[in-house]
Amino acid sequence: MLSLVTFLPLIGALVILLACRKDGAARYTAMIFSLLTFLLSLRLLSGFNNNTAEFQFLEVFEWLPAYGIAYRMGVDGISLPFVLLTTFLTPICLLASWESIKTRVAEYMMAFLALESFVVGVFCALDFMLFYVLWEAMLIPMFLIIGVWGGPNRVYAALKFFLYTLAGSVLMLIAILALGYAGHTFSIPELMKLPISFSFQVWLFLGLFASFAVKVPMWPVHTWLPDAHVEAPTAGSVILAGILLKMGAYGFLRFSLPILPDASRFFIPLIFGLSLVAIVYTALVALMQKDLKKLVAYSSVSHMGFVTIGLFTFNQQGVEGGILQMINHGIVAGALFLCVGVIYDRMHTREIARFGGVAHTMPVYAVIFMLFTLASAGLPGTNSFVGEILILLGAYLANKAVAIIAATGLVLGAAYMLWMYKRVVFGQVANDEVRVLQDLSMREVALFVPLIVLVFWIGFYPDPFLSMFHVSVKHLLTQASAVKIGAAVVLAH
Amino acid sequence: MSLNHFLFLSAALFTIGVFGIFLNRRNMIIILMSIELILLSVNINFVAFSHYLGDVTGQIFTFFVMTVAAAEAAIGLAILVAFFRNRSTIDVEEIDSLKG
Amino acid sequence: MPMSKNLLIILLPLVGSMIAGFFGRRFLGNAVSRMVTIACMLGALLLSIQAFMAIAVGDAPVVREEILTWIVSGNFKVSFGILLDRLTVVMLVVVNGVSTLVHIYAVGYMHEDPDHPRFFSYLSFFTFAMLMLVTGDNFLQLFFGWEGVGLASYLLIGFWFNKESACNAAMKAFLVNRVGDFGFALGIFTIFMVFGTLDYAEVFRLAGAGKFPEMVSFPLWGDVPTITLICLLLFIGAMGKSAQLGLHTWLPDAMEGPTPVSALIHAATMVTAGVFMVCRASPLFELSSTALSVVTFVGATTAIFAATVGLVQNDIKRVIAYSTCSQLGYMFFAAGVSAYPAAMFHLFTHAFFKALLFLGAGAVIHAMHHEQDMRHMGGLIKKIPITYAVMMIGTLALTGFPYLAGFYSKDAILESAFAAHTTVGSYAWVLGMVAAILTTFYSFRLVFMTFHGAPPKDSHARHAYDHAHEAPWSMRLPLVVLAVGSVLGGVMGHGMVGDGWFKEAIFIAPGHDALAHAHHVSAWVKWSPFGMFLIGLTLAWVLYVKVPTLPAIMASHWRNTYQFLLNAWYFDKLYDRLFVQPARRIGHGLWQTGDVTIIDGFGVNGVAAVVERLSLMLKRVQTGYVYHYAFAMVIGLLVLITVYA
Amino acid sequence: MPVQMPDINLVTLLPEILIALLSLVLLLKSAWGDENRGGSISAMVIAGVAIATAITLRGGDTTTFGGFFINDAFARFMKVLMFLATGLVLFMSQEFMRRNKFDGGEYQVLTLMALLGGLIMASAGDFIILYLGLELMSLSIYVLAAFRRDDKRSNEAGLKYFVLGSMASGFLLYGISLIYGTTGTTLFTGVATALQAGTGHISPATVMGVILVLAGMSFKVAAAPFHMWAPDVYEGSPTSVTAFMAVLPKIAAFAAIFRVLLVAFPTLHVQWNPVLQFLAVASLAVGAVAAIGQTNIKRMLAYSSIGHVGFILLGLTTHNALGFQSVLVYLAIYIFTNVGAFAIILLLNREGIGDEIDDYKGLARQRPMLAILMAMFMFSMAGIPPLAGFMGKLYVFMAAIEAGQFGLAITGVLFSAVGAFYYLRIVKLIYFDQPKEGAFTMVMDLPARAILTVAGVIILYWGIFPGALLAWSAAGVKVFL
Amino acid sequence: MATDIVFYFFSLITVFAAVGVIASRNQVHSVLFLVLTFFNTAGLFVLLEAELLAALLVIVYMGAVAILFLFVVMMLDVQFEELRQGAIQHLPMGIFVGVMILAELIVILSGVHLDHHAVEVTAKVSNTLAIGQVMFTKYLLPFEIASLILLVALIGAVVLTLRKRTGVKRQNISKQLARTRDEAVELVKVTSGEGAKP
Repeated sequence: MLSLVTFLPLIGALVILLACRKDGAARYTAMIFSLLTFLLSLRLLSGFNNNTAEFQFLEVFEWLPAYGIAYRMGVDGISLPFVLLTTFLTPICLLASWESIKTRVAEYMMAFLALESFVVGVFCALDFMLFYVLWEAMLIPMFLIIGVWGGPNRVYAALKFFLYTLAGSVLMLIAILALGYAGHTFSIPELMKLPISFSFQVWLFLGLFASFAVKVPMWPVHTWLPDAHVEAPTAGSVILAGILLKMGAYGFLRFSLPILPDASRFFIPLIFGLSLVAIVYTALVALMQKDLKKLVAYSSVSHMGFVTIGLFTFNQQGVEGGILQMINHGIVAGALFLCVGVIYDRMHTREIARFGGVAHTMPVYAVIFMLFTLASAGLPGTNSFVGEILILLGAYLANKAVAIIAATGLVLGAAYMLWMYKRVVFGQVANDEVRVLQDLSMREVALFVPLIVLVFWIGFYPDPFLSMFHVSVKHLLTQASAVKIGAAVVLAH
Repeated sequence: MSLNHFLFLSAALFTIGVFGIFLNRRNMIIILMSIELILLSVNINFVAFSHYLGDVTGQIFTFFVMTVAAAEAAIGLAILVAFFRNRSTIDVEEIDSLKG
Repeated sequence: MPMSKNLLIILLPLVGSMIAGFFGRRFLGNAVSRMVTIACMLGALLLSIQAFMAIAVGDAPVVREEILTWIVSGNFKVSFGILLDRLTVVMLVVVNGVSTLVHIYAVGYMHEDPDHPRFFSYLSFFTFAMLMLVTGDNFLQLFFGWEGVGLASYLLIGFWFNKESACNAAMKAFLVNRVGDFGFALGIFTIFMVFGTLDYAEVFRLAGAGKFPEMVSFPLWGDVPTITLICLLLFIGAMGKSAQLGLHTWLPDAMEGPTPVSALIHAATMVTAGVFMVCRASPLFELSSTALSVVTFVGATTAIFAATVGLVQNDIKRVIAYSTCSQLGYMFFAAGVSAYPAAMFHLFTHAFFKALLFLGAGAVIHAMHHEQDMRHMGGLIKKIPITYAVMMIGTLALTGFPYLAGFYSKDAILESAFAAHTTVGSYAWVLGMVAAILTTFYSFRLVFMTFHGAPPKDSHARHAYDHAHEAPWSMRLPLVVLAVGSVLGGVMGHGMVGDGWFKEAIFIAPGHDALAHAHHVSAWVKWSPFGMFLIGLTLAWVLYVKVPTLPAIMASHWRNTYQFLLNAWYFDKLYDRLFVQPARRIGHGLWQTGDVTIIDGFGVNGVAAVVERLSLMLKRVQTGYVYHYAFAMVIGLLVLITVYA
Repeated sequence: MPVQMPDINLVTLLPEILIALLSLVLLLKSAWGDENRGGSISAMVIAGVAIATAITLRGGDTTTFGGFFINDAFARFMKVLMFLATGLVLFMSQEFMRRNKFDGGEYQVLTLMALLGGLIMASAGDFIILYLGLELMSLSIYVLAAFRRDDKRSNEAGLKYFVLGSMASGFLLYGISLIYGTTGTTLFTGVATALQAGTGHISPATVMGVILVLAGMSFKVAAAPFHMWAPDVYEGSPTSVTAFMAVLPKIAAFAAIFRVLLVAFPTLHVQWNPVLQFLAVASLAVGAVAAIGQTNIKRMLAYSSIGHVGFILLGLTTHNALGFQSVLVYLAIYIFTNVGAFAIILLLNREGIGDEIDDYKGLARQRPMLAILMAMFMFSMAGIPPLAGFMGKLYVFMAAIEAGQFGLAITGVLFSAVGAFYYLRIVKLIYFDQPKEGAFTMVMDLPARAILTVAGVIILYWGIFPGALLAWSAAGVKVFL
Repeated sequence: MATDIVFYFFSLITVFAAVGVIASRNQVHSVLFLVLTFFNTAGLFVLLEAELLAALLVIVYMGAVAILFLFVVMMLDVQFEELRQGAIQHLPMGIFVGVMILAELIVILSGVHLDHHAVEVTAKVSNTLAIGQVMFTKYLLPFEIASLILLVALIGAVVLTLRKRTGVKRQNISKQLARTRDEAVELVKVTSGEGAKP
């Protein structure tokens, strides 16, 4: 079942490669496969048992038995939401690229489907090596998506994205290998039980941190993100902000906290410090951006700062808030990039100064954009509010000063979002280009409707989402607060 | 006259051979000859060791080295001749179209 | 999810808002959109009056309903709920009443604006958020409504998004409120941390039982008394929402919005949310004298500050806005001396006369073709007498003319402050007295400048004057209703300040009996506000009717003072210098220096450049000369032998 | 003194004999045959190599000539790799050879001779055999490099390769002479016995001998700092030869390094391991950094191969089973990625597209499948999963971790990240840039299709299911444990 | 003692001649110095009782290799006067490295003592016999490989240097031998008085 969800998109990509290279056919094939994947993932949801922290839908096959590497798949309450988010966002992304991608459509669709496969795989993998393989594999389609269908400076952005992430990942590889060697297995559930000496934990943590921090991205290794976002095509930005960034934070949840609890606790100040810097620093930077996408990109960094704080609060509220906020950010930032894409498709510019008075010509768009702007600012009733309030509450319980500084991000976040919105949407009609803008087409509205529904659903009734991971988070917290140093494993040599 | 004397002699020849390769700035043929010198120094080594070990292997080895040296000289000179036909020079400093 | 009548009170405005918002523009059209929202509002109003009758008049028990589980995480459990006690029902009536009237009023006022569905949708949405705020049974729902009304306020202030100034004002309102909400949120967190719940009843029970740690640590302060910390943090939120000194700067700017909005949000309802919250949290505030003192001090200072600024403003709405600010100060210092009922009472009466004043001002503006500068008005009494009449009633009610609404409530406040017999109480009383003079002065200044004197001179204004006419019935009706309320509100609501009228909704600690004592203060204290009224009236009359040239002379004579007041004590400039500019500069600096130069320049691209340079170096080493290669090999060999053999 | 015949078991030598006979037959055929005989010669060569491969695969562990010649699992592994490399390269360069008039037969003979030399090196149990095998291989390749005798660059490549190669042979020989002198024998096992007997004191001359031998071998695999010939020679040689010399000598030399170090000098592990580490790190650095500035794709691949050699050496330095295995795995994968990449270079060469990297601009627009394959080879070389190149690197790193060499492992991964840049640059050119008018219209013939398909499938298959390869390589290194 | 003198004699000349090879201004002199080096080395080999190798050195090396060099030097028409320029500026570095190599070699080689292998002279057989006994038995395999190497050298030399020049008359023996009467002889009917027409 899990394998099917994971590899169905890849099969779709193969089908396109072999059978449907025509633009239209490729579009529809990709769409059908992504929707099928989404439906399958919903089946996953319906079969999921909320009341246990065990991994479910387990699949284990031999892979490289000599080294304890196997094809292990499974989800728990922490990974399932991300799987769903991915399968949910991909059709939307494909729909968003329906008209804006005109060249090499088949390849684009293939890249996207492959990306979906790898990302879903990352979230389902229960073997550290499998995880790493998929984690790295995902770089390839994303590299191509940015580089082939991106903006004018796409080459720089694509290379920066690839090398930045790769540099982080290879250090993680060393940590993974060391861990696997120490535990004689790469099975994640097994490694969670592995006692590890403190100093070894610290080194492993740093190795993993190198990769996750780049991916999240945490300050100061965030600078690939604005470039990548600005240059990527709209759907690329959506998937980048919506899902890829979550992989880093997911890594912290899945590996750092349960496998290296002592080191995780030891590094709380580091994470908090960097996250706080990220929140405030990038919020201020976002304030001054002249490019719409860059602004949203920087806002992503700031928001992900909240997430990392939440994850390292080591209490139920913070961690659950962190997870929920990742989903929220996936929805909201994705939607914001779609919003930017909508007017970019029409005016081929993202420079804020070129807009103004869009509300006059695109009222429906203005409303939708407003909605996501406010959701991004964390207004109650929207999903982000629930996430942020839980994170901040968790942080407050863990460390008041952190919560206080982080909360300033709420003010700054509202400031840059509203200012941006004002400059783009409000005011007099800025120029003739704005004057002739067409409001959203039905296709574009259809893009946003599911996102809007989720924004309010989670905003008002987040219980179905939260209860998906209550038990898993509780289990995670017991793991994370355990002291593993006791029976230490010392590396050979 | 001990083993070490021969070894020192061979070392000197080896050094001169190496020296001839990297110090020669003009003539390719000299470089080929330097290679012969290096092989000669090796031969001296083998024969000397063979003598002082009372073991014939060293001499056999020398025999093969000589064979190979002859083959090497032939091929080296052949390449050189081919090169000369194209470039009309065997100046070492002009063999630099491939670099960077 | 039980669908009770009470739930309907909250949902009806939302339904109206959504219908108008989603379908108004495309399908329903202006008229139907208006009708729908107004009908919903009327329904909500009737239901809330029914609830008021049942609970406040009929002595029915407090209603508590849980609607929907909201957020559950670990031991953190919050639901949407409805709590109807006397405090709430008073607010319900005020909110729904004023809102309904404003809806009706807006039909006429917004006549020329094509965008009715949106406007009415916003108005109804605001009402919904406000109702969420007042009916909530826990702090987080309060916060929900709190931010919701902020949003509505943002939307409504920026309704005319064509105007740059309106957009800026909207943004400012939202952001300044966010600053307040920042504190408020921290307060909520502290409550949860201390009590483990956000439910009012539970929190107040535990607080009353003293089941909480005496002190909690707080960054930079060290150990702080728990309740004081909570109350102060909550109060920061109240300061933002209720435009108290320091966080008041958004309110005057908010006048950029349509006038009905000002009446509804920035006079009668939203801005009073802070007062409501303090009253609601009285069981906590009562436990911290420090917090109460701060509330008193801030309230009193705001009262006098806003009044002084109001003296010199020329924009008709700004005058009323500063007046609102000042009156809110009154309410706060009432609450600060534990006279919560008095604060609520003033809130109640203030809703009538301030809404009246705003709507009246709206009628004036409407008559003058959207002219708001009082210097371009005058002599309107002849053109719009009815408006003049209701404005006069409102002014008198505000200034505390005997037996009108404001007289009762303001007196109750000032007497409570006097009777508190504390230092801050006295401070508040003195400032309140002075502010009363100023209030009367600027209120009548407004009336005199607008309605009395000679018609405006300059041609544009003259033209407007010539065509001035009374407002349509849809605008007049609410004015009249509010005027009646302004006259009778005091008498009707006087019971509120009676002993324990609010029952368990408001808790007053033993010993904090300022209000009880207020009934027994000596006569001079009771009547001195009226004296203040007379002083103020006289001054206004002298300056603006008798010798109209005098203000200009005074303004040029005390130039600095005048400018200081005109610029509202330079708060905006200060904030601009202190926060806005630095934030932008720092932001730019971090971006260009931090990200571009340091991280990317030295870090990422720096590494890349170094590698590239190395690569070029290796390229240069690769000369193509055989002897160089041989030399490299020999050197390599030499190194290996030297090091390893 | 009676004449003693050594044990001679020609079955052990069967593949080598076959190749030698084949080359002699070809030589005669080319001398007397008619002008147009390219097709039949190629067919014969490929058939012969196939048969030799089959024989090799079925061989058992035997030695002959008194331990001079060893046929064990390791030798068979290496030999199969060499057969594969030679066969694939010859198969794919048929068109190139036709075009350049290489199909007279001498070219194939020399290729087979080089292969034979490599085979002998892999089986050598004695320094004399090793040296002769090495020279047989090297001399053949010197000639091949200069084979386009009317091309100045080809001549120059041959000359440089020859001069420096001979000097390296000199180093090697000098080293062997010292080893012989201090141990009294040239047999690997004999050397090991002698060194074991004289425990305690290790003569510096022996160590120097080992280092000199290593230096000579390093030249053959192009490990820094003995690498400088590689870029020039790769660039100048005919592309088919470049493809050949990028794979065959490396396999043979690594086979020899394995035998020498692990059979003859296991006791000197402490002495030679740092040398290997030095070579490994230097190669990694040079390979990763220097490739960045290149504009010629053959040159770039030369630097890339230097980097790969660094990884392979890294696997060797770990000195554990996993590490040895990783060397074999890496080599196997290296062959297929390299063959694939060169196949594409040769293919594009048909329509006169030069060797400049910029010539690959926009390949994806005209030839999407070709572009996907090229990108796969590049990503594989960069070590991005799920391609085989990743598995190779993974095993190297796993071995390094197992050996506790975190420093080396981290150095390795960092250089692999740096190195990824220039592979990405090619992908970038292929995918992101616009093609020139009318570019990439060349004809794909069957060999090109076949080779590319095989390489692509193998790269992908080994990236996902490396199990068989691993088992095979594990059997291969069992000899040394 | 006498052998010592002989040793020093040969070795000094060897070193001198080797230096001459690389330092000589004239290429022909270089080759001749090379011959001298070989010759003296042959003498040293005799001293080491390797008579066969000494003979081979003289016959093969001097007779074939050195002459090959000489032949090529003569064939390639290189101006002598422009050689040997510009090497001087790199000389110090070169000399330094050379000295370093030599020093290290000497330091390490001086530690070589063969005390564990006693020099035993068993049943004194001639050097040639000893080599002959193993060359085609024990060392059969290397011998065969060496033959292949020579074959490669042969092929290589031919491939690289043999040119079929067009426009040059050359003898083709097989063609000559395969000539038939029909193609060689043309019968022409000659009418008297007119002569044979071309």
